[in-house]
Order: sequence, then structure tokens, then C-alpha cells
Amino acid sequence: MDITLPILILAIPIAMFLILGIGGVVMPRKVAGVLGILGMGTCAVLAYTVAFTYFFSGAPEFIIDGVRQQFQVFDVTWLAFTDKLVVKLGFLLDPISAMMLIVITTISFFVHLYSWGYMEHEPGFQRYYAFLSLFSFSMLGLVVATNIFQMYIFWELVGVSSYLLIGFFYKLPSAVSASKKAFIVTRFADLGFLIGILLLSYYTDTFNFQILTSNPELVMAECGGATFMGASVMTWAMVLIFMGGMGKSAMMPLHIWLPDAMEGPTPVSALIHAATMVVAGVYLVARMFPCYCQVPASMDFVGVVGAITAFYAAVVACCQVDIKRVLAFSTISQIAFMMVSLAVARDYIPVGEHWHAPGLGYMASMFHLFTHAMFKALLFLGAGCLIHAVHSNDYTAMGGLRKYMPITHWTFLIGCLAIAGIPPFSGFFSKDEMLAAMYQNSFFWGAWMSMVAGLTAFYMFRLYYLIFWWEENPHYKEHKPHDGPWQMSLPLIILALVSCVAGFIPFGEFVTYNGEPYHIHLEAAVALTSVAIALIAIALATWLYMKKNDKPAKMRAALPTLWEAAHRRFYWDEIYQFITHKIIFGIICQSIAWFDRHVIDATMDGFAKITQKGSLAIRGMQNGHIQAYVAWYFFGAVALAAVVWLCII
Amino acid sequence: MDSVGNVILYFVVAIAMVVSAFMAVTTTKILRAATYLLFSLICTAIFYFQMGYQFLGAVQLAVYAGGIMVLFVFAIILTHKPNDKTAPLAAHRQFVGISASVIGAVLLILALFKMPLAKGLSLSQVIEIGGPTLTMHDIGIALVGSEKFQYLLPFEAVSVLLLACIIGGVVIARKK
Amino acid sequence: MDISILWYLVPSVILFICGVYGFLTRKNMIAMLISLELMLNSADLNFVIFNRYLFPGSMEGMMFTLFAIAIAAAETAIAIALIINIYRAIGNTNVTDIKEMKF
Amino acid sequence: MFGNILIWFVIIPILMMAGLGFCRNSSMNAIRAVMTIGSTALMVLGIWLCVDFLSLRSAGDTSEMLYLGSWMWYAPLNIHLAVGVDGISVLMLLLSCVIVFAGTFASWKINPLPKNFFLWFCLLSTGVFGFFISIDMFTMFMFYEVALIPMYLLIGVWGTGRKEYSAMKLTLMLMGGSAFLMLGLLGIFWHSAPDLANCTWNILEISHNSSIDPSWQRLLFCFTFVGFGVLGAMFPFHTWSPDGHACAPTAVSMLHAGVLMKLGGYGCFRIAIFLLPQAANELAWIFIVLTGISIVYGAFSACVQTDLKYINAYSSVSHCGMVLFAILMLNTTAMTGAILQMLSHGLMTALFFALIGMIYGRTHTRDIRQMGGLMKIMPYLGVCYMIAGFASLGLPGLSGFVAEMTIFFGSFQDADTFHRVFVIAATCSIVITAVYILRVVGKLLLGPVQDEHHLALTDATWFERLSTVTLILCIAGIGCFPNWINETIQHSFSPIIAAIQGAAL
Repeated sequence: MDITLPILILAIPIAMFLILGIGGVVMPRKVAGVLGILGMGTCAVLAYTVAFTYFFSGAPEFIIDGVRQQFQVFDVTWLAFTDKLVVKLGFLLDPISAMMLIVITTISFFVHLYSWGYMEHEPGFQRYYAFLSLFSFSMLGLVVATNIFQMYIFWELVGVSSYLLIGFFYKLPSAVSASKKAFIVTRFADLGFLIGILLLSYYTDTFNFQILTSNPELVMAECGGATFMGASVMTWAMVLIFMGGMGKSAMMPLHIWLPDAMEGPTPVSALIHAATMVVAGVYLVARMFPCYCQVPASMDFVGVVGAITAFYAAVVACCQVDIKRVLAFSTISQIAFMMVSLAVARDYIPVGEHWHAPGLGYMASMFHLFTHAMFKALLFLGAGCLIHAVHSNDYTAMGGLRKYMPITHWTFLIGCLAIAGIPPFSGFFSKDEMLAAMYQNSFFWGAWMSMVAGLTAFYMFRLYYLIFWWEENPHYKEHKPHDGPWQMSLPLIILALVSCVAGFIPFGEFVTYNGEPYHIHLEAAVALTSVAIALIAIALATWLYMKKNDKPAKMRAALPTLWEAAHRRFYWDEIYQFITHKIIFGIICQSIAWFDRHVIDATMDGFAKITQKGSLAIRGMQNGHIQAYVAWYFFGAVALAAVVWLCII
Repeated sequence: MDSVGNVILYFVVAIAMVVSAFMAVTTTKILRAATYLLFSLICTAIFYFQMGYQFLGAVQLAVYAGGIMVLFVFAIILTHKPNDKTAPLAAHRQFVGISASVIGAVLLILALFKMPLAKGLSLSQVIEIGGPTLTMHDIGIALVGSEKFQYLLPFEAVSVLLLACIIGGVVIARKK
Repeated sequence: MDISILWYLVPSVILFICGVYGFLTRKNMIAMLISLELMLNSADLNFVIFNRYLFPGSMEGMMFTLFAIAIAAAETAIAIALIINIYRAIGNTNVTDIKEMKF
Repeated sequence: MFGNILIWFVIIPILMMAGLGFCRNSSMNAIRAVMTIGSTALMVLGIWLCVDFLSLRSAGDTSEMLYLGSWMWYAPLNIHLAVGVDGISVLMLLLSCVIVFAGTFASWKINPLPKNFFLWFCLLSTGVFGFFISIDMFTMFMFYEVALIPMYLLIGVWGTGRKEYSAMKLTLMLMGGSAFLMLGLLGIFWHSAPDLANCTWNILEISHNSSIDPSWQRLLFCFTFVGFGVLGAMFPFHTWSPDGHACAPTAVSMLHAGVLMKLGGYGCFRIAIFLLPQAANELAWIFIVLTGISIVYGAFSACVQTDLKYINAYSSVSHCGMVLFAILMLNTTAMTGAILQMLSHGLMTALFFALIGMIYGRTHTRDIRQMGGLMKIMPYLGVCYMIAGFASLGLPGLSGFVAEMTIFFGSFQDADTFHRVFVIAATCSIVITAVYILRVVGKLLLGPVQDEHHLALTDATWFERLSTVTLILCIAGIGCFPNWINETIQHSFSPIIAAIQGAAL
């Protein structure tokens, strides 16, 4: 394969970043916008070309005997730590990276387009496009990483892009603190990731994914029996690496940054905090999947974290007022869904339960990643239109908007149906596969996640009804809301169409854990159950929220503590606030700073003071009386003479 | 065996020297102190003569007892009124001075008697060993020669020093 | 009676000690200078004595004294110039009144 | 003698001083002209040396040091003016050139007494350059002292705040360090040969020929390491750094944190470890503990400071602690990381101090509680500050990341629990660093404007831009293309590693 296209895919966004970032000061906003959109458009076309070449060309480097291969388009040395541990920058093509190329460039392109309308009047428009390009570059670099260290490099870069974009409205203190929080929380997670890489690379002497994943047994063997605190080194490494994923993908307990990240511009939320960056954790686990399979304990850890997070986020989403926060928690919940799905996929199936091909969960998870990116981006962009129209994030400022904003209304509805898992929308198919994989692993996982799916349908439709039905807000008379300009509507329509048809893509033909094609077939029992649950939840939401009534208020009054707790996200932020501000800042940092000034520095000053005091004490001898000097001198000479005489003679 | 005359001369001069030195540092009148110093210097000069260093004795008389004493007297007259007495001494200073003197004297005298000096030699013997009296010629050669045991360089240095001293004295004492 | 080396050295020591006593106890700078001259004189005398008794054949001690007298003259001249200057400045010649330059 | 390129690194600053001698304090343009020409000449010389060195290496010259030269200075003690460089010294020289260049432009409008300021500045750089080119311990020590003394006057005269106190403190503590150092160096000298006639100060000769008695090695290692460690701001001898940096004028902070503190790290491996390898193997753990504390302690302290320069000074304690920490790991990768960190920290902290100086020159305060929203008012400086911040917290693509990662991966080579614990503690600093950097960025640059008076302030001038752009380009250059530097350093470490391994056997 020609290396020009892959290089261009990475080079165009970074070039755009530099051009817009440095030249943006003197560039009119139109030019900046067009440049950004064109750049991303080109990049998208190239990425599609590469992905399609990979999937459909049938070239021997991509597919052998129907099994899709991993292929390193290029891999150049960047930094050589030792002879063996060499960091390379490369471009790895395999099913998931090709799929991610499509997802990222598509969503990114639509977000670029959408932002032209959404951000039109904001100051710093050029800067905004520069940051978007930086993000696209980093994310693309992350997914095509040939080795875990390259992934770490771009992992950090997406973190910074996310920081910059969340804090885009940097004059708002809330945006500043949200961006800081996002960065620090993910940084903390990355610390785990880094230590994980350190451990793994120390024992395996390589960063390369192909070497790590093609022969995970060997990796295990190289780690030998090394253990630490009762768990093997490999377990530690995999769990720590997953910790990085927990940070980026907002798993409990490192989820707290994502809801706050909604302070950023809405298209950014759609791109980074719904479709692409937050699934990096899922992508990481998928990338290292064979290694995780070798360590069941770490896989179980992934599953447990995912299951708890999914449920927690779904519950919290039911009680949020800010529509972006609802979507944020929904994102957390859905990503956790993917995590669980990955965790239940094993490359072996217990005897007697042979039902589906092994690794079904892997395929399902990737499938859901794909569909979720599309419909969640759609939902966020729709939310952006709403915010654009009513200038508020809260649903209390909305209601009855279906008449005023038809395009937004219909596309949003499609998004809701997709996420709720109603056929024939895309979410149904991917979620069905995931649930099938979970039921296959154990009934408990399936039931638990079905419940989460039901909650998802409920809170999404709660949101939908509160925005578009309920009752009309009286303010509309003064300020009539309307759909956005074409730049905003067009992405909505296209993404809605994608959400309608994406479910029919034979995804198993393209992406599976081992490259062999897998034929998706619906599992009737699972499908019917989940549709039924979703429908019940929707009906409940309809009953509660379609027309203005006092049932929700009564429910809230019946369970005030629970509602308050869920509304305040079960006080996680307060706990973190306490730990970071009170304990780390207030106690540790302050006391260290105090110690430094008053103990260490005081000791050093003390030496100086003692010297000074001593000098002052003997200064009186220098009293200016020459006779005193002579007396001292004379007695000294006499004493010296006496000593010399006594000792020597 | 030294001649009796020499011994008598020695005693007279030594006692005069010691007494006048003692008086020089104890008298309260400054002009008297200078006078006693003069006596002491003259006695020293006599010792030089007695030891056979006539030139040195002459220099001592001319420079010290002549030149320097004139300076002293001038200075005293310029800075003191007649009958000026020095203020009584503070007790602790007196104590310091006496103790320093006593300790120093004891140490030095002890040292003198303990030192392995050629104590047996008498003055006449050493003058005999030393040969004839130093002539002006010898001293002159030694002063301006540049061989071993000759002192041209210090001689020049002293002359420069004296020049500097003249200039310095003028500069310091000049009225602003 | 032999006039041995000690006969000369003892008066010299007494001369020196008198100088020390005077230097330590007198307040008047001129008196201090007088004491200084006594000590110097004693040192000069010692050079000559040792030259005479220990190295009768040479004349280094004497030459040294010769130079010392010259230097003493210079030193005294400068000291007296300074004293006169100080007298002009502060009106007396007490060493206890000159403390401006301490510390 | 003048045919040796290295000598010119010392001669040019001296010529600059001579040139400044002809200027008057009032003729600012003449002073600037001298400084610009001189620092540009140094920069060109530095780059040329680097290129020439690399081409010699690639032409197959594998000798330990290049451009060797030695001229007798004081025969009775066998003191030479001996020069020679390996890859590390070349890079350190280049770093010094860059920082002197940037520092010149950062103090473009120094006031009062510009001539005298630059005279001392040039003397300081003479010392720094002389230190890096020397391979004779005595000459090295002499240049080290030459670099220290001007600090006192530069801070004491041109500083701000409690400048006399800080200047005194800095000088005394560093002098105290050099007293230890002198003892150590003398000890190495006396033990370099059995008889005085053959004793030598030459580092290469000592490393080749002599084996110092182990018990002496232990003592001398402690002396030399502490001596250099004081300059490298090792806990608990770091307290000169916050006060000194806070009160120093901009260019001096830049040069001091950027280059002078590197003298400490450089000396540690060039003398303490290279010449006393056995003691290094035995006693490294003591200093690993101290430097490990430095890293975390400095970072935590930085979190609660309110003065911009204090934050940076404590962050320097943390980062320089990382340098010494990595050196003590005694393996190629970690030590390479240490050198990278020296370069990276030198550039980025110089950038920080330059920016702080520029901001302070406008707002007349360094208290972050009294500033805010400066990004809106001076976007150029704001962006530069963010870049410096990102370099400091280890953003890929900037130099800090490369250095820290090399250190972590190198340090992780030692598999015993002691090393592991300290390495993991050290890695924690990346989070704490992020905390304090973002705290400053958030308070200083972002958010609403705190003080209405700041709205009237102007953005950077051309000379400020030149100064910062030079540094940023270098930071990004190392961050994006680290491998050639990495290889240069790794190659230069082979004799040192060989010495350590030889001693360990």
C-alpha cells in the first residue's frame, strides 16, 4: 500500500492546526472556516479511501484466506530508549483502526461543518478550528498507533486538545475549572496507564501491538511468575493500562470530568465527549484484547467497572436538568455498555454453553461504538441546535419545541429511538448483539445490562418529551426559536439517515476479534425482550412527561433524598472536592510548603543567624582602641612564646 | 677581663638608661617624657660606642637624639599648652599595663638566662675577635655595594621611603 | 669583671618592657609614640648586641640597626604629622577619642 | 591555542566584555549592538560546533572526547587549561548559547546601569561556557566559581523584592556547596596517583589510569555529589532556589535556572559518578532517596505558592531533582533522560522566567491572585506561557515529555523494590505538575480579567517575541525530533557506563 495517503491523513490536520493556529490572527473567519472544513473534508475522503481499500481491495497484505490481517503501513523510529525498547511512530491498519478512521473523520467533518453555523458569532473562531484540527490529528494518530507508546503519546495529545476545547470560552470561570478538572482527572488516569506500560514493556521488551497481541501467551511467559501484592505483574499491568482507559472513557470513579466537560462548545461535546475521544478507553481494551483475554482477572475488572458505571450513569441521567448533562451521562452509560460487552467476550467459551462464536462481545462492542458515535453525535448536535435557539442548557427553558424546530425535532427523535434500541434504528442491532453476548456469558450480566438499557430508553424519552412536548415556554412569543442554518441542519439530517440505516451494515464481516468474518443473526429471545423493555420504558416516559402534569413532581416529592442524591450525582464531586482541596491542597501541600519555609529554610537561615550572632558577639574586640589591640597582641605573643617554649624546648 | 673603667661606665650608663626609660613612661608631663627619652637614647648611643660601633653611635645621636627628638619637641609644643598634665589613668588599664609588663619581663628574663648564649665571652674578648674597629670605608662599601652582605637595594629602598615620608608628611600636615 | 652578653641584654629588656608599659597605659598619642621609640630602641640595641657577641666578625646586625634608625625617623615623621592633623581635627591628642574607624 | 574552537566559547564573552567596556551606560544602542553581535556569534559558534561534532562522529571518530587541547597553567600542581567535549557537553554548550541569546533579548530594556548588567552577564556566561568545555577539574572548578560570583551582584543590584537577602543566601549556600566540592576535587586529585608528581586534575586521565581506594571514594563521592547537588537544588539544599529566583532579574533567572543549575547535574555525572564509580554504585541509594523527595516535595510545594516565580522555582526543584534522580539510576537510558531533562528544563524554565519577567514588567505584580484573564489582554504572551506550561507538564511534541519518558523507562530498568517504589513516586509528579501548571494557567491567563488597569497593557514587543520564539522552537524541536539528540547522548555515556559496570564487578 502506498504510504502517501496514510501520511496525508495525519499531516493534513496537523498542518491545518499550525496554519490556523499561527496564521489565524491575521485570517478572516470565513477563510479559517473554509480552510478547516476543506481540510477535514479532504482528510475524510482520504480516510474513506484507505478504509475501503483495506476492507474491499482483497490485497494479500490485508486479507489472507478470508482472515483480515493487521498491516503496518509504515513505522519509523522516533526515540530509542534502549536497543530493544524503541518508540516508533507508525500507521497500523486493521479492522478496528479502519473503522475508527471512518468514524473520526466523518464526525469530525460534520462537526467542522456544523460549527461554522454554531460558532459563527463567537470570538476566537479561528482558534476554535485550529483546536478542532489538533484534536482530529491526535485522535487519528491514536487509533492508527502501531505500538502502545505511540498510543500514549496521542492519548496525551487528545487530552490536551480536549482541555483546550473545553476551556474554549476561557473567560467563564466554570469553563476554566471544567477544563482543568478534565485534564487532571485524565492525567491521573494516564499515570496508571504509564505505569502499566512501564511494567508491560519491562517484561516484554516491546511496545509493538502486533508482537504483544499476536502471541499473548509468550507475553505471559515473559512476565514469568513475577508478582506484586498477590497479583501477577501481568494483571497489574493490564489493570493499570485499563485505568488509563477508565480516565478517558469516564468510567467510575474517574467519570467526574465528563459532565463538567459540557462547558465546552456543544459541537465539541459531540465530537470529543460523545463520539470519539471518550471511546478511546474502549478502543484501548479492544486493541489489547488478546492480552486481556490472557488475564481473566483484569477482564473481570473491566466488566465490573463497566457494569457499575453503566447503571450509575443511567440513574443519574434520569434526574438531570441540563440537557447536555443528560447526554453526557448517557454517553458514560453507553460506553460502559461497550466495556461490559468487551469484558464478556472471551476467546474461549465454556463447554456446554456454545451458542455464538467466541468473541461476539468484541464485535458487538465495536459495532455499538460505531453506531453510538453516529447517533450520539446526532443527539449532541441536535442539543446544540436547541441551545442555539433558546440560549439555555436547561430543559426548563424548553418544551413544546416540535412546532418551531421540525428538523431538529425529527432528527432528535431518530437519535432517541436509536439509543433506546427500537428497530430498525442502528442502536437496536448493536445493542442486541451486546446483550446477546452478555446473556451468553451469564444471565446476571444480561439482566443487569437489560435493566440499564431500559433506563436508557426511559431517560432519553424523558428528555425528548420535556424538550419537544410538555408545555410551550411563554418566552417563545418574544423570541421565536427556529432551526439552525443549513450548516447545522445538514449534518443532523445526514447523521439521522446514517442512524436509520447503519444497523443493516453487516458489521461482523468487517470487524471481529480475530479477523475472521462473523455473520450477524438476531437472537430472537434477546431481541424481543430488549425491545419490550425499551417500549415499556418509553411508554412510561410518555405517560409521565408528554403533557404537563404533576406526576413527576409527586414522584420527586415521594423520594426526595434519592432524587436529590441522583441529581447531585451521588455526591461524587463533593467527595473529590473534599479529597483534592481539603486533603491534598489544604493538608499535604500547605504543610509541605510550611515545612519548607519554616523548617528547612529556617535551618539554613539558622546557620546564617548563628554565624551572625557569633560575629556580633566577638565584634566588641574590634573596639578601635589601639592599646587594646596591642594588649591582645602582646598577651597572644607571650602565650605563644610560652607554649612554644614549654612544648619544644 | 674588662677594664674597671669600662665596667663602671657600663653601670652608670645602664642605670641611667633604665631609670630614664622608666621615668619616660611614668611622668605625667609630656615634655619631660620626651626629655627622659632623649637621655635613654643617648645612653644607648654610649653603649654602641662602648661596643665599638662608633659610626652607629654617631648616627644614633645625630638622627635619633638630634632629628627625631626635635620633631617630638615640636609636636609637643604645637599640641600642648605648658603645664598640661595627662589625665590620670584608668585602673583597669594600669592593671593591664603592669601585668603585661611583668609577665613579659619574667618571660624574657627567663628566656635570656635559659638561652644557650655565649655567656662566657667578655666585651674585650669579642672586640678582640672582631678585629679592628669598623671604618667608614667598610660601611660605605657595604652600603652601596651589590655583592653578598652588601646593601645597595635596601639603601635605595630606604631613600625612596624617606622621600615618600617627606611627601607624605607634607601632604598630611598641610592645611586644607 | 666580665661584661658578658647578659649585661647588655638585661637593660635592653627593661627598656622594652618600659616601652610596653607606656604604650599600653598612656592616653596621649605622643607619649605612646615615645614608648614606641623605646621599644624600637631596645630592638635596635639587641641587634647590635647579638652582632657583637655572637658574630663578632660580621656587621649585619649593625647594618640592620642603621636601616632601622632611618626607617624609625621616617615613621616618626609621618606619625607626628598624623598626630598634628588629628589635633587639628579634634582638638586634643588622646587616643581614646579616635574611634571613628572602628568596626 | 586559538585554533581550538572550544576556546572561543570563552573568548567571545570576554571580547563582549571588552566591547562593553568601551560603551557608556547611556548609549543603550551600542550596548545592545555588542550584546546582539556577541550572542549571535555564540549561537553560530554553538551550532557550528554541533554540526562539526556530529559530522566528525559520523565520519567514524569514536574517541571519547573531541577537540582535545591542553595547555599547562601551573606546573607545580599540574593544573592545565584542558578542554575537550563529548556529545553531552556539545549539547550543553548549545543550550547555553541559546539561553544567552534569549536572555540578551529578554533584558533588552534593562535598567539601571545596562552596561554593568551586561558585563556581569557576560562574565557569568564565560564561567558557564568554561565549565562545559573543561576537562581539567581545577579549571572546571574555577569556571564554576566564576559563574557563581556574578550572581550575587546581578541579583543584589538588579533584582526585586528582598534582593540583598536572597542574593546573600544564594551565594552563601552555593559557596558552601563549592567548599564541599573543593574538598572532593582535592581528594580526587591527591588520590589520582601514588606520588604527587603524577597526580593529575585531568578527568580523562583519572578515569583511565587511577583506581581510588574504595573507602576514600565513598567520602569523596559524598563531597562532590553534595557539592554539585546544592547547585542542582537537591533536597534539603534547595532553599536558595525559590528566594534567589524570585528576586533575580529576568535574564539572570533564565541563565541561572536554565544553565547554571545544569552545572550541578553535569558535574554530578562527569566527576562524582565517572571518577568514583564504585562509591556511586554503593551510595547511590542515599541520594536517590533525597532526589526522590525533591521531585515530589518540589511539586507539592509548587501547588500552593502564589508568586509566579516561586511556583517556577519549586517546579525547578522538582524537575532538577528528576535530573539527579535519573543520573543516579546509573544506566544509559535513565542518564540519557537526565541530559534530555537538563536540556528540556533549561529551555522551558528559561522561557517561563522570560515570560514571567515580561508579565511582571507590565503588571508590576507576580501574585497570581491579583491577575487573571491575561490571555485576552496579551494573547501572545499567554500562548507562550501555555506552551511553556505544557512543556513542563510533559505534553508530547514538546521537550518535557521526551525527557520524562526516557527517565521513567530508564529508571524502570532496576527491578528491585526500592528502585521501583521511588520510580513510581517520581512518576506521580507528572500529575502534581499538571495540577500546579493548570492552576497557574487557569488563574493567570484564563477566567475574567481581575484588575481593570490591566486592560490597557500591551502585548509582546519584537525583541520579546524573538527571545521567546527562539526558546519555543528549540523546545518543540527536541520534542518532535528527539532521536538524534538521544543517540548523541547515549554514545557519550558509554565510557561512564563502562566505568560504573567495571566498578560493580
